[in-house]
Amino acid sequence: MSERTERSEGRERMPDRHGTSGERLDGLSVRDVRVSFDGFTAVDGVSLEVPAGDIRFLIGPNGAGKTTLVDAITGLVRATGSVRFGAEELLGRPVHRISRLGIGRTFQTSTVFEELSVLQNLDIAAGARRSWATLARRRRGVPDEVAAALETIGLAGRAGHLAGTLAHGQKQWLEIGMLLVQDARLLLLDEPVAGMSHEERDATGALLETVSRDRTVVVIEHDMDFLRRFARSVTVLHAGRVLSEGTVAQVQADPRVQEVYLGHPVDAGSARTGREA
Amino acid sequence: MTVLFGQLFTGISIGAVLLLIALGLALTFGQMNVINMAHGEFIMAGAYTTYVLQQSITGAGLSLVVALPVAFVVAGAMGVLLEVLLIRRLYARPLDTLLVTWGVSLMLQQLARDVFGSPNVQTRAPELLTGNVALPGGLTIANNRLFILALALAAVAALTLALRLTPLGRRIRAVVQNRDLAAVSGIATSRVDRTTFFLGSGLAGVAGVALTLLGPIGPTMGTNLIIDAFLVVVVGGIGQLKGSVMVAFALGVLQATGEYLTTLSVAKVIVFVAIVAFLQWRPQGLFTLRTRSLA
Amino acid sequence: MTAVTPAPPSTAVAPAPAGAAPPNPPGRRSRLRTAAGFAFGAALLFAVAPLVLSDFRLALLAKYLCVAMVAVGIGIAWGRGGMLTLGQGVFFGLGGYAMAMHLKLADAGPGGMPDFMQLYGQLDELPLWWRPFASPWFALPATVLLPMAVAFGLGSLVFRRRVRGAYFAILSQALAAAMVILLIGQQGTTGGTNGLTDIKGFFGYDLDDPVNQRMVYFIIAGTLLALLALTRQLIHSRYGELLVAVRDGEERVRFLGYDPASVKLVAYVVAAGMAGLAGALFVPAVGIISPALIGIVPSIEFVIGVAVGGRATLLGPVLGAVAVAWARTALSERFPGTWTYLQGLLFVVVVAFLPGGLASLWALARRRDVGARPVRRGWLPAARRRAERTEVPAA
Amino acid sequence: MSLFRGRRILAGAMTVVAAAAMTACGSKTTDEGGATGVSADVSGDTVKVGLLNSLSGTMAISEVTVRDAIMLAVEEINAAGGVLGKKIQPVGEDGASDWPTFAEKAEKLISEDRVAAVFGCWTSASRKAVKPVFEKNKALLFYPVQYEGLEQSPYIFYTGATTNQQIVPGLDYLKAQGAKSVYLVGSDYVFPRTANKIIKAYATANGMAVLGEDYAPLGSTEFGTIVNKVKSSGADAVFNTLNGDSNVAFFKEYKSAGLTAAAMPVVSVSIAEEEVKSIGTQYLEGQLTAWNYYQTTPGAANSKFVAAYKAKYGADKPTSDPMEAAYVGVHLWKAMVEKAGAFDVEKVRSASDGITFDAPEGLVTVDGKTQHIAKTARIGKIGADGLITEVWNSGKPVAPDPYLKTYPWASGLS
Repeated sequence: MSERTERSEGRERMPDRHGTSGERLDGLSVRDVRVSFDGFTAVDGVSLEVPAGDIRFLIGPNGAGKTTLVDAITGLVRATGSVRFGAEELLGRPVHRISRLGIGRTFQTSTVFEELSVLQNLDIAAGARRSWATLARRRRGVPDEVAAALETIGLAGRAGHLAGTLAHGQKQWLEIGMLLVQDARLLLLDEPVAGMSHEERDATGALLETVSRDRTVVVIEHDMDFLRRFARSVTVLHAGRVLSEGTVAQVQADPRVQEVYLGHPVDAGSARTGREA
Repeated sequence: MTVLFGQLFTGISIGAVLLLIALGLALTFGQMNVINMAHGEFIMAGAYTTYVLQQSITGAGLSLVVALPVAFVVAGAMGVLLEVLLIRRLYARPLDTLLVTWGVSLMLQQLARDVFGSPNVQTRAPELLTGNVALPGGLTIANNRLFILALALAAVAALTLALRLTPLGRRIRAVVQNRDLAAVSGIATSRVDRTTFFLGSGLAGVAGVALTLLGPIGPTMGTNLIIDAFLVVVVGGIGQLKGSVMVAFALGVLQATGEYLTTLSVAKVIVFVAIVAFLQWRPQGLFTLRTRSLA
Repeated sequence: MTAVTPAPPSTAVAPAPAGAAPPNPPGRRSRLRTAAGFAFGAALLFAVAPLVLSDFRLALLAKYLCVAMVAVGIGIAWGRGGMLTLGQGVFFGLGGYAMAMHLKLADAGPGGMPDFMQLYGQLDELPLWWRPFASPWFALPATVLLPMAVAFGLGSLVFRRRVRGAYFAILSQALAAAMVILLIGQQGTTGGTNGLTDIKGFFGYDLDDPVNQRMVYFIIAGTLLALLALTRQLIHSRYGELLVAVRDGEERVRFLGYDPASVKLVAYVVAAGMAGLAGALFVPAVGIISPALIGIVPSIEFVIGVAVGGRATLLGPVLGAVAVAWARTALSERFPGTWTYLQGLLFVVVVAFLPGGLASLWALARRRDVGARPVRRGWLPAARRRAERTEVPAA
Repeated sequence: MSLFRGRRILAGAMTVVAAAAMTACGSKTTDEGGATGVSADVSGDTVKVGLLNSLSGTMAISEVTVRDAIMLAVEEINAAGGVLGKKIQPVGEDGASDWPTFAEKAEKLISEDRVAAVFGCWTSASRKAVKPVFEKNKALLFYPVQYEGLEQSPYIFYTGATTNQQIVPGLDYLKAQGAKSVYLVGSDYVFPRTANKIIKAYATANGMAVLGEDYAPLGSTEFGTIVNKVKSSGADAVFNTLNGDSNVAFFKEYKSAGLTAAAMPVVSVSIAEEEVKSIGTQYLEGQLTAWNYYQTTPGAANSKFVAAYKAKYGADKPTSDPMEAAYVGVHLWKAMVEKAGAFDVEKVRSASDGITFDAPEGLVTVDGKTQHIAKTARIGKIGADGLITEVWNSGKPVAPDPYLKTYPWASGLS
């Protein structure tokens, strides 16, 4: 306990930007992952490698298993196969343990704590390793990594506002900010720009590029324009399997992708309500 | 051996009672997420309906037959009134429905006391239902228990068919599964809510009629039943009739076995412990609608 | 992270660091208000109440304040942590029985047995599990630790399996029912339905003496204020913020690397401890503890007080509990025939139409700053609404 | 900073106050005569009495009718000029079927309303809860219900039967009818468990076999298993100490199982006319009860009581033993006060011995030593009309013996 206390207290004083510089950069390795619900196989033997520092986009039509795959990686649903981040096997661990290995995710609907302020949101995200003794005390001042994240996501001016009063885009950024202070080294973002304006999309893209300097990023996204501008690599899922993988250009040129995917160009809209959503 | 078969049937008949009182809740709680503590008082309303009808219809058999649909409508109407006046405002906060309806149940109990008097009232059962069927080996099966078992199963069957086959049932299921989508698809969700609540409360009324064959008819009769009914639905799994059915009979047989081997008090505790243990194993109940949702 | 250490109360008076004014934690004015509030409360409880109330009414107030202590705990577990616990009577009862067992043994004198055991149990000697309670060094800590231990046991099972919302509420209710049946069944050693009654002394002081009754009142009032101070610290600590986060988005907190089960467990255990303490102090104040105080109905009544007062505020539960208990007494004295209508109506109107409780009237009247919570219209945040509606997450 | 110090000082001050309160001259338990009673307020031309019954909650079923009977007695006495020239002013409180509430209301009646006596309580638990309150304040309670005995409080008058006036006669009757074995069924609380202990001791001494003993949680309405066990036991009779709602469910189950009063009679000690009415004669005809009073009990006093009760509350309202005992209690109190010539509790108590009253149940006499009353035991059979007719009585009033000291077989019980 005392050792932990020191570490966490020490972390708060660390001058580094997000408290992550200097730590190693890991890649994600998914091998033959399968998820089934009551006989329905949502993810059917997916294997993919995301190298360290990549911005990987996961695309695919509705029901392709994108979100379920992320659920499996983060421990929300049970899966077979193997998921490694760096040297650590993730499958079989509880959600919060996986999170503590440096895996962070966002959700399609923003899930910030609306009744808490922006600052409190970030402070909570930063504190998973805090000791109970620290938790029992009040927060005095702003931890450095929280201050840095506030800058990065551009919400420094709204630190004291209730998260529930933020605009939609700002909530998404706050979520990304929470991943930053959480010390996530792998960011799994589920439709981060859905419902955003053009300006907000650009800002989000820029944010992703900043973030990916010392992190690995996986994005589920339907927005093709956003994908073309910011993806470094793309994996296409279809019916629970990997259909195609490569750079944006390679994937776009793949006839199989055109067949199953481009035939359904307006997926993004209907995705909000279906099971996959 | 006779005793064992007798106990098995006792267990099944306890299960039938549990099922009957829980069936309405499986709709209002299971499908709508409303924790209606006044459900017990709707059962009471059904029982008092039988009593009132017997004041004018003298034939015990006839009055029972008439009471079933009348109690369904009476309790259902009370349910609709409750839905319109209060519960409609509370769909966003299901746990608060528990507190509000508890207040309502207090008032309904007092109302029963003022209208019908504090003491229990009596109803006459048709002679046929106070007898029993003798089986070989000295085993007897009480007719009223058989009647309740049949009634419970008929209610389940009717409800299942109604949900599966009628347009109303489809609408109810659509609203349960995705309220917003149902609304944009042109379903008047508030009317569906009201109808569901009518059905659920009406079933409580039917249960009340049946219970006059077994137990007391008085202002506090509902409070004794409500927790058992909720446990059945919780353990059965929300949104699933078949869960409630299986759990009602399982708990009935467990209780009867416990009662036989130990005492009634210990059996009750055994049932509670079993339920806690079961929820450890399946926190969402026996059957669950698997959905992917956050938080 | 999984270790469970409740907030040490000593930190309640830790000095604020100079400089670095954080945007959120209570500032000077709020601290002034708090100090003034505590002073006002203390003056009311310690000076005004004993002066204006008759012995009988003061004893009633003592009883209400015990209920208020339970309410403070429920405020933490339910208002802040989202766990609607309908079984607080169990913890209240454990504390009460532990205290009553000790006092009965003390009344009986060394080597003596409580009167009812000979009458109903025909026991020749004290049952084994009663014996430790002869010592105040065991019995007094047990009044708090026993409920906390039970809450810990149950909570660690239940929260880890993510039983929550209505499931948790109904399960805790079943617990209360089971506890009552168990107590009644063991009449020879627990007093059955009668419970433990006719308690004459409190650590050597004669409870029939009005002066001593007043002393009990002061102890209760002091304990309540101390619990409020502790709760205030808890709410404003990082843990308090985390608890609200768990309430509004348990899964999200899990993805941040916390174990929400432990977070909830702490609040649940603290609430149980408070209920136990309240039960223990209820015994000398009222002179009885019985299964009737433990079951489903009293457990719901505890919660109703909290709902009426304002579940997520610090003082709401206290005021609500006292108001409901007082209304119960006053209404039943004034309208013995019809008071249940009025009581039911009170619950319905407040919970349905004033979800923030009576405290929200106060807050509406004078818009408070951001730190405080349930002020806005709609009151329940969207995330919470989702959390309550969606009872079935994929396991 | 200074504010925090301020709070610390405040906390200190609170501690001091509390400590001062603790040491402030309260009497220790070892001191003699610490508390003194509150005397009744009899200054005006009325005297207040307290009525403490459950008007809400599960016990309201039974207790409301007791309240009615008390009110009838109060009105009769007032119409006849009151007590010592003062009209009785009843102060009613609702015990709400909750024992601590009973204690609270008792305290209120005594110390706020300063009543001269309190009439009420039904369950043993409520009596146990208020007993310390009456003893502390040296105030009087008249308790109207048959109970499990083993109690003798100087501040309670027990106007219902104790065990030797109800249970023992019931057993005597069964024995005389040739019953060789009994099955015991009761609710899970103090009265049935104590009663069954007495029954078992009696059975052992009288060569009767007890074939089984089952308890149902209070309010339980599921009797399939118990009736199953009773039936397969083949006992000659059932002794029933179930309470309230459970009786309804038990008798419905009993009949459905094909058990009859002729083949296996049930002797009940908690089923009076009111309960018969709520269960239905369909299920009860021919079953036995043990009480001291029935609506059909002969005598002018009873005819008058029944007529007055029906005139006031309705022709369809039956009278029953607890109601009668409550009614008698008020009249006995009046007689005691008038004999003592004062409302003072101690004077009333010392005047109580030997007071008689021509009650609906027959002549009753107060035993000053135990503060119980001598009553005639009566076994009745439930008829098709819902009334209970006497099939046996003890011939003369049975002297109360709450600790069963005069029964050798009961020596191990208390």
